[in-house]
Amino acid sequence: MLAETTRPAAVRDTAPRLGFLRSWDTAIIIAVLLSIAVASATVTGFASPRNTGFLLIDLIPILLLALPMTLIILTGEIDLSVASVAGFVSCVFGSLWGAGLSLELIIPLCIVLGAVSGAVNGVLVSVLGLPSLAVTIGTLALYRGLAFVVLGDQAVTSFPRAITSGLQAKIGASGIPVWIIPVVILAIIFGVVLHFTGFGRSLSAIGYSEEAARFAGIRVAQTKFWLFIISGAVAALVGIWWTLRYGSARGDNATGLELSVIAAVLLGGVSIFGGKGNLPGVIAGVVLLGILRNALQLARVPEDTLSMLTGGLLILAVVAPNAIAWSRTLSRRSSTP
Amino acid sequence: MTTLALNRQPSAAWLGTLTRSREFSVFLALAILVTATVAANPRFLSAQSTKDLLLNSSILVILAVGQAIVIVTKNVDLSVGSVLGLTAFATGKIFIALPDLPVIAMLAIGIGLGALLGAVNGALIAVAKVPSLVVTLGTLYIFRGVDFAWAQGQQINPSNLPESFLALGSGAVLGLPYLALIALAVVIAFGLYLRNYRSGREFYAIGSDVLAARLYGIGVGRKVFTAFAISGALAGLAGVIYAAKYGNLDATAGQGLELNVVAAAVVGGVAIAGGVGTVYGAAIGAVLLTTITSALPVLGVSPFWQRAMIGALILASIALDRYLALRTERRLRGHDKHAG
Amino acid sequence: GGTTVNSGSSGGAGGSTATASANPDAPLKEGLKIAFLPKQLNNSYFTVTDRGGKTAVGEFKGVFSEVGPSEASASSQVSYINTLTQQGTDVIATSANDPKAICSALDEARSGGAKVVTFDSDTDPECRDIYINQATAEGIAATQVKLISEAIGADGGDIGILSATANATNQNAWIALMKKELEKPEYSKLKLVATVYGDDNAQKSQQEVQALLQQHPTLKGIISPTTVGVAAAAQYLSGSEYKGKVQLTGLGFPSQLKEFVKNGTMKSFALWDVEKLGYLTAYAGAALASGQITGAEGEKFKAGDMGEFEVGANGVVLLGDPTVFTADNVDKFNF
Amino acid sequence: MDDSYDVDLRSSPNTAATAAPVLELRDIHKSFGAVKALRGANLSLHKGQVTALVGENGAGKSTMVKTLAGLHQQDRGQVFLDGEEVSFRDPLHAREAGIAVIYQEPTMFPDLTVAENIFMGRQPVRSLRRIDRKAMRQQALELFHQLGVKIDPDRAAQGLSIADQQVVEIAKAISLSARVLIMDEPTAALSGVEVDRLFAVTRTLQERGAAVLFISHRFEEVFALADWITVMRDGAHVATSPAAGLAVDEVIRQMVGRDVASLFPKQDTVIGDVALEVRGLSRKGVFSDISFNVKAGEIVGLSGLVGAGRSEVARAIFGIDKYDSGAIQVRGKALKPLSPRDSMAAGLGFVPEDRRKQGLVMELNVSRNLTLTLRKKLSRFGLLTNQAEAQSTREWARKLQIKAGAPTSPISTLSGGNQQKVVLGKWLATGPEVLIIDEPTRGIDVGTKSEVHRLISELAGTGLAVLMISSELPEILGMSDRVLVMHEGRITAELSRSEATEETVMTAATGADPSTRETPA
Ligand SMILES: Nc1ncnc2c1ncn2[C@@H]1O[C@H](COP(=O)(O)OP(=O)(O)OP(=O)(O)O)[C@@H](O)[C@H]1O
Ligand SMILES: Nc1ncnc2c1ncn2[C@@H]1O[C@H](COP(=O)(O)OP(=O)(O)OP(=O)(O)O)[C@@H](O)[C@H]1O
Ligand SMILES: [Mg+2]
Ligand SMILES: [Mg+2]
Repeated sequence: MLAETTRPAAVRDTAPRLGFLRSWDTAIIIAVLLSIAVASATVTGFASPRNTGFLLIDLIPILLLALPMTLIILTGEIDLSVASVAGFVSCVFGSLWGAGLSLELIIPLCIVLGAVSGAVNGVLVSVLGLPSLAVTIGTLALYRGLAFVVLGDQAVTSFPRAITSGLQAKIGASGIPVWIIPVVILAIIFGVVLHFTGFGRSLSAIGYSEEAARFAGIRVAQTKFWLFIISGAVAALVGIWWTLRYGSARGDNATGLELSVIAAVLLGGVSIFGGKGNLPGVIAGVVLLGILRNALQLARVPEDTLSMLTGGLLILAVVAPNAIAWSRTLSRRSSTP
Repeated sequence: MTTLALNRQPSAAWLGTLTRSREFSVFLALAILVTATVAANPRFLSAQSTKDLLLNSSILVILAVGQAIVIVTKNVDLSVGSVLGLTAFATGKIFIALPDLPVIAMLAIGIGLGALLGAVNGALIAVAKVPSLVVTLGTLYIFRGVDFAWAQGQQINPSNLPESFLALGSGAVLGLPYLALIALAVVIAFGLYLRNYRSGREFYAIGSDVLAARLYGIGVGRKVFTAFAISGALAGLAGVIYAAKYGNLDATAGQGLELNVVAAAVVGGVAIAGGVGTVYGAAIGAVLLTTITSALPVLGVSPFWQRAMIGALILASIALDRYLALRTERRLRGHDKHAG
Repeated sequence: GGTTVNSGSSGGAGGSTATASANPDAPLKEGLKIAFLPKQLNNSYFTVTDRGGKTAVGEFKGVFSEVGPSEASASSQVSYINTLTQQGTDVIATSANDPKAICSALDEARSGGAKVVTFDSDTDPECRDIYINQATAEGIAATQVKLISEAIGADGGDIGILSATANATNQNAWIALMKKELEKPEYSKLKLVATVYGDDNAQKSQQEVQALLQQHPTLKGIISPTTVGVAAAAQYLSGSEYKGKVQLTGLGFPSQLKEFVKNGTMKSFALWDVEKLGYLTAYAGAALASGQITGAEGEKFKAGDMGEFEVGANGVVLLGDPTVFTADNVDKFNF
Repeated sequence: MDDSYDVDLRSSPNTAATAAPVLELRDIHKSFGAVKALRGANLSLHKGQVTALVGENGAGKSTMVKTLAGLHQQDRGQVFLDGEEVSFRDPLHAREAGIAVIYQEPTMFPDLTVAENIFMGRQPVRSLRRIDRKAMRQQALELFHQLGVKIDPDRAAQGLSIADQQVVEIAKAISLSARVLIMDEPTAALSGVEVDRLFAVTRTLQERGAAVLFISHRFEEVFALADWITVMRDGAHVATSPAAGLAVDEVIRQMVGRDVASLFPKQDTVIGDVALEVRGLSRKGVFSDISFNVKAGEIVGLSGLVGAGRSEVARAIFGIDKYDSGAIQVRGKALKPLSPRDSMAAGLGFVPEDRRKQGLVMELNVSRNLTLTLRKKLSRFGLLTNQAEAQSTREWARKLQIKAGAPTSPISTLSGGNQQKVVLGKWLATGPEVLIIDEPTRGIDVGTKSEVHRLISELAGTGLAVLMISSELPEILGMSDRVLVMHEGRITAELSRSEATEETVMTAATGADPSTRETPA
């Protein structure tokens, strides 16, 4: 509908393929491969099917929670309440089970409960426009409190051994837990949605500039609202998983998990300010933390060192990209006359 | 339009500003809570209980002041719990090594150590230009790890600490506990500084719009560094006080405290988005949170409900903030129409 | 706090899988890999138990290690149990953060050949070989009530209990037994008016004590059967107007409380020999791993210089009675 | 420097110019990565004189300003202050040297009061170096008085309209009583009355001996104010000549390096059915009873003073803001309130006034920005690929002649005018039936401006209905088939192309009853 102009196009085509992979994510993925290689060679007992099983099964809750957390942080928000939602759901799960309901009924109910808990965050953040950091610090306390209200000083542990050990089933002799498969499928779905759909595109735009996103017709409030609901529902899955895997529903289940999840997401190269980040990087971040922890525990590195290492990596994750960019400009400056 | 004096009565305006202020609404909540609790049990305001309330809140108040300064610059310091733990443990170790060290020197050492740890945060954030949430989440782990590695399960007992030092934790002048006086001095000093001094206002400028602050020639990096050093120093002070108050110390002191501190500041009207809030508000927020923990058992609320109620309170207070902000915005709009 | 979680549910058929037969005369093997996995590292209670364990392991020339999480949670214990399994540890000595949650990990460890001894806090009996019980719940309850009654004197009065977390099973078991004990005629003048929970957090414990005192102005005494709680309560009382007027007793470390029995805040308190608890645990593990015992009732083993112990019902071994500490004897203990 | 002109000092309008310049930049070079923003730029400012700096978008004007302000350090070249070479480390350093700057984009502390925004870092103090709030407020009031505006110094800067923000910026710069005053497009957001006041103040400062640098794309302003005109092209100095006796055409020729034809090539179009219909739209305190329509192929200009509420009406129509009552239809289909997506689906496009905050996501690249409105359109089976985005970007970059490195270049590296073209492109690509354009050429140079106008005109020719909000009267008069004028939230006039003149529009814009709007003392 526009008249073609005579001037030549000024825009060159240099769009790289796989443009969503940037340097830090590549670095993290290489770090994962390196740490697997080094640990296999130097840590006895690391490279074995049984250890693979231990390692992967411990990754499941963090990996699950990291998926919606990535999307939420990309939009510039944060959800600190996920572990409390998981704990709350775990207690409700336990009390419903104690009341004699069947799993077929309890599980959907619990997922709905998680979604509703997430929706409360969603309403406060997207409808009332409150800052999510403050809101979810509040709901972190609220849902953990409700978990204790539900079960009080009780712990429900009457889950049949068949279920609890069934969750640990492995694929043949590979040591890979069966239940990692649905988690991987879910991760792929999240990845495709984030990187190859308009919805996913809009998340970064929201994270960088909410106002501009709104002016481009993106439904900012609805998008955030749904992300919090998804986050709540996934947290409910983690609550259910936690209860059945450990065979114990109690108020303090999954306490403190939110910080591990956020640490992994940030290590994966997601900017806490929103906008920047991708899912392959995040998954690499989750796996890297898991491998390091496992390998170093096997190598009898004490807990305090592990804790310092986690902190150090986290800082490195944000400092390194800046340092690289800085050194690049330095070298460029010195190379130009 | 030739004379631009806007019609406002100074005295009424003063009162209006006060009652509209965010600090006032937190204070009101505190007053209601205390009144309700006293109605249920008059002993809640007995001399001893008042002293207890003041003592209990002093550590959180000091931490909240530091946190408020950091949040005003649009940052956050999650490492305060770990800094407190590390300095508290260091206090014990130093007293074991130097039993005759004067208390005042110990306070200075604690502040210095805390400032050093805060400076580590500040340097990383200001020099490497990385987000404070991530850096302080990292140093939360690192400082605690150092604490654990140093302590190796060791415990400091009151018998390791000098009498005069323990007296600091429970003593009082004229019914006012020393700790409350220290906390009050901290609040007033930083309150005056942030409100009435050019360099204090610069913290707000940075939090309000960091780009604009750069254009104004404000040394943003140095200022952010200072904020973290202050927060660290106050956490160090709180660590020494913690040691004096509880006497029994291990490496876990202050674990998980960071969220309470952030919550106190937020409840006190310090906006997480930066640029808004006062240390007075943060301090009242801290007192409010502590008072709730003290009042709920007195009111006979089941212990299981306590945490849930604190969560609900945080939500209520940020919702209130939002409501007040919207009201102000509407007022400004209306005002503009008159002026335009 | 080290005395909080449960002391084992009473159900279950017995501690041992009991298929292997015991050889009481088998010598203790050398070079046994024995790992202590407490509820939480850097907790002074477990620092002392593990110290006892280390002494014992040194005596029978085993390899001692101590691993554990920095925060008391069952899930991180599970990951440590997995690591220990993978390392081929012979004996896992653990204090459980959850009686059930670490069970399947322990199962896997046992099927890999490890022996499991629990101490301080038990798991379900079928998940371990032996549980070293620090003291009988009845003994603890009786001592606590007796100490507070002596401290308050003949006139009696209202008392309260400051517990740890509300879902600490062994605390709740002791509290239930204390209530029973109080029904005895000699305690007819003592009246339990409230139980509060300080969550094993110093500040919360102090605030709960304050609330307790405000609500019950006539309160004469407090029992706090948890180390963190009793230390925090003593610290508060010693600096308040209640010092000497409200009596305090509980389960606490001599090192933490000697200040307070000397300055008159409290008259006496109790605790078992924590170091010996670890010592006995290590020997029990070694006896299991060497085939001396299987964990069946009636089996006997020798625990170094502590002498001989017998396995009771459900695979429980009893350490002995708690020690009572007063201003006179408190300096003799180094934990 | 192909067509440089020798500076003829003798023909200077003011004898003071023969004196050495207060501030002089010589042969400045500055690159941002691969972009050479400045390559041999010169500039000199003289005591008591106004120098205007003109040039196309991206010529490097703002970069010069930022170098002067100490915000950028030049790669090569020298800066002289009173004949001595200096190098400004940071903005504070430059300010201490007596240089006050009004940046192109207002820089505010939204949470602080207006007074504090003006005096940050220089607040008046009393005993113990405490801030004297009363004095600060008083001084702010005096500044506003000087500028003839009414802004409460104690209100938060948050929520100030762009125009008011610009006024605060000006007050701030004046308050420095600097020797050198630099204004980077201070008038872009201002309308006639405010511009006049700004000029009055500038002349006062000039009389007091300040050297002034004035940047604007509006030639009538440049010629009204400047003693000297410096032209830049592609980062280099082209010419410096006395304003007196210089012809506009000559300046334009120097700027673009060729002759530019008609500025407003409005084409005649066939006007069709009503495309956008607004009925009784009201929002308390902002606008009331707004009714009008725009027909296919028609350009309706919406004029008025800054703050009249034009942008608010546009935002309400598109669904960004709420409204209390009224109805909006696009091609007979009612729009859901508060739903930009619904408006888009109905065929409405909206180019907002604040390019950097509303029009673009500054951190994303050109391609992502251009295709942000096309997420649905470019998807195949719900999936979106970089290839599809890049292709669409190249197509629109060609159509609009966007000068950018690559589709993946960050949008922030484009000059203002090219950024504006991206915003236009992102909406044109949705194939709208009605396009609302708020300040289409704000901060855009003549060359680009006439291109944008030609574009809009052509679009109308294809049957697009255009509602164009503009504070520039020539733009309104030149482009519109019909002109609506707003005053204080109401439409006060509807004028046909032939009725619309500077006079009729301004009368309506200042209100039917002149007594409602007071004039400054
Ligand atoms: N920070 C930066 N990084 C990269 N490129 C930049 C940066 N700032 C400016 N540029 C580039 O330098 C050139 C000059 O920009 P500048 O803003 O000085 O132009 P201008 O003359 O002020 O244009 P306008 O009239 O649109 O404001 C442009 O090509 C611009 O894209
Ligand atoms: N965020 C806000 N808070 C308070 N008042 C506002 C806000 N935005 C706009 N206003 C007021 O609404 C009215 C109209 O706004 P605005 O200045 O955007 O109108 P306009 O005619 O579009 O002007 P222009 O587009 O030229 O800047 C003004 O009185 C303005 O002060
Ligand atoms: Mg410019
Ligand atoms: Mg406008």
